[in-house]
Amino acid sequence: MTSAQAYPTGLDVDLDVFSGPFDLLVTLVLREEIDLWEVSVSRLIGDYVVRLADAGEFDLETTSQFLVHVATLLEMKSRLLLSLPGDDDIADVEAEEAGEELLAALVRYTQFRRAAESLAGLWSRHAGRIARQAGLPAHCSRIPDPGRRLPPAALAEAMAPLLREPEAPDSSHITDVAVTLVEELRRLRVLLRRDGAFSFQSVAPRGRLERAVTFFALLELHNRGEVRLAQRRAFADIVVTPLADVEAAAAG
Amino acid sequence: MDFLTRRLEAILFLAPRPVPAADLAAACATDEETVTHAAGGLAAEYSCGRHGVELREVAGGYQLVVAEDCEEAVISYGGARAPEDLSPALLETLSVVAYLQPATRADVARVRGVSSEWALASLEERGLVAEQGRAETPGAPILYGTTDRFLTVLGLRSVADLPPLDGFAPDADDVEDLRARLLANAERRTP
Amino acid sequence: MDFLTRRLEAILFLAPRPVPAADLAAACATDEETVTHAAGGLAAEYSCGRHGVELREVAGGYQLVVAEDCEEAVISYGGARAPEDLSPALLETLSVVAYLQPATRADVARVRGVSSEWALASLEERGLVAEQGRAETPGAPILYGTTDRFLTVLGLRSVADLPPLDGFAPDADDVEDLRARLLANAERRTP
Repeated sequence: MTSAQAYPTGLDVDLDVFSGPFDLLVTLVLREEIDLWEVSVSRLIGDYVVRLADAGEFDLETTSQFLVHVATLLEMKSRLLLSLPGDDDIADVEAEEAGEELLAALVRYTQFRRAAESLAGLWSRHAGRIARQAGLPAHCSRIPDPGRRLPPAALAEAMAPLLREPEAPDSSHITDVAVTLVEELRRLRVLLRRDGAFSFQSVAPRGRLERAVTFFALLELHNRGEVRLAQRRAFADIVVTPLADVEAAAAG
Repeated sequence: MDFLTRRLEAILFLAPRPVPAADLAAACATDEETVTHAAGGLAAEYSCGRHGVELREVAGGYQLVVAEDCEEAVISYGGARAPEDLSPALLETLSVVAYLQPATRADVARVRGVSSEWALASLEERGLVAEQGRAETPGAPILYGTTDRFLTVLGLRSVADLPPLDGFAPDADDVEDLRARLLANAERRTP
Repeated sequence: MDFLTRRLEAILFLAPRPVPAADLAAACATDEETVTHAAGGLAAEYSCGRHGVELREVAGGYQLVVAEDCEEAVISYGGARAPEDLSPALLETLSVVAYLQPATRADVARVRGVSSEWALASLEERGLVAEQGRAETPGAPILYGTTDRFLTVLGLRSVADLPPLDGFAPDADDVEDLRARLLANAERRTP
């Protein structure tokens, strides 16, 4: 197994809190070994775009994987910013109608967080107490009857997973991308030919991951000089114009 | 020290974990009441400051532990290590399991808002939580509960000795603060 | 009981084997003569028939051992203990110790990729692994190996009879190869 296979996104990142393969960063964040607050997602994306430009070639599979991971990080981070636990899709939650429900969840979470602090207090007082650890002297402990003996083969079996070479990190818990970048590029090009200009809101799918793919496809079209992107102010809708139209207007 | 007390002392001296009165009674061929009475005498003998070890009641049993002021010598002899501290994520997960037990993975995730699979596995590896069968709901998810080791390291006699969860409920002011934060966030989300 | 005596008592309470006077002196930051004197007082306290344990001066140092007339109770307690079911984590830890022995706590943790403190303690408590001295490396970490009880529980005559691992035979030369392979795999699994 090559290292490229082990880390399909093939991207090393260098942040204040972490330096190493990007997949590993995602894994560590999911395991809560790295605090997500400390991870600058915008810098991750910036680095990646620079890397893409340097590479001179566009690997769709790698980029799709990267998008999925970044989307996961963003989703987790937005949950954190909201201090909002729950399985609901944030994008679909209307603040008004879900408000009380969210508040209840938040109150409950706060209660358990405080309980955890009190457990930490008990831990610091008692966990260090030292008791005897050694087993009973041999002549005092029970000899198991042969029927309950541990089969020696069980030891070799328990070692087997440690002897196997590890597989690539598991990302099965990350939602599968419903659309691929290639499909999305194709769809947008059809829309551009048919409608000319359109707005991002009018063509973007509902799911946040799919929206991210659409957005990335737009950036890709922009990079290739096929469209112009315009936005009146931050967070406003994005207007997409085919560059052919822009040029025609300039010429006319 | 009478014979029963001496036998209790011998068992507690060698046992690597807290020993319930019932086990002591069985080992000494007597009843629990007699054991509890004798253990009282032992507790007086091994009360604070008299010996290098102390008798404490924890995790549903009796246990001899090194007196606090003697810990340094024991550690410098190299015979003991304190367990590694728990991260906030692990403590949170542990408290959810402790108060809601038996609790499923989903119960923990619902309170914490993040998948707590790794945290649960890590607590299991540390012997603080353990599987306690499966729920009789679709998918038969694993039920988790705390272990005797959990009680031992937190110095609790039983789960009933946990500080009451109600005591940690946010009061009306806290709830208003939370509501205000939530609204502020909601507004920021809408362009 | 003075402070030094109490500290000696604490160390002897914890140590599963005789402790040389020199080690006691080092742990209590004093000299051997002072320790020998204090140990005399401890021996008087723990002389025949007074407690459930007795202080013996044996080859290699001092040791607290169960009083003869209390042994039966300890054996009866030991016979009543829970059966030998091992969780996957314990089984994995036991295998690592068995095939790599002698192994330090750090060895086990590195190979498994998780802190194995509790797993080792739990195996030690079951009498399946035990301290086998100290490594001659900085910090002189404890070396663990399997016990006679381990052999009995598995029905093996000696450690050489452990089932062969895929591509390895449990002899001295292969242990280093095995260790290297396990560490290489572990490193690829975790940072």
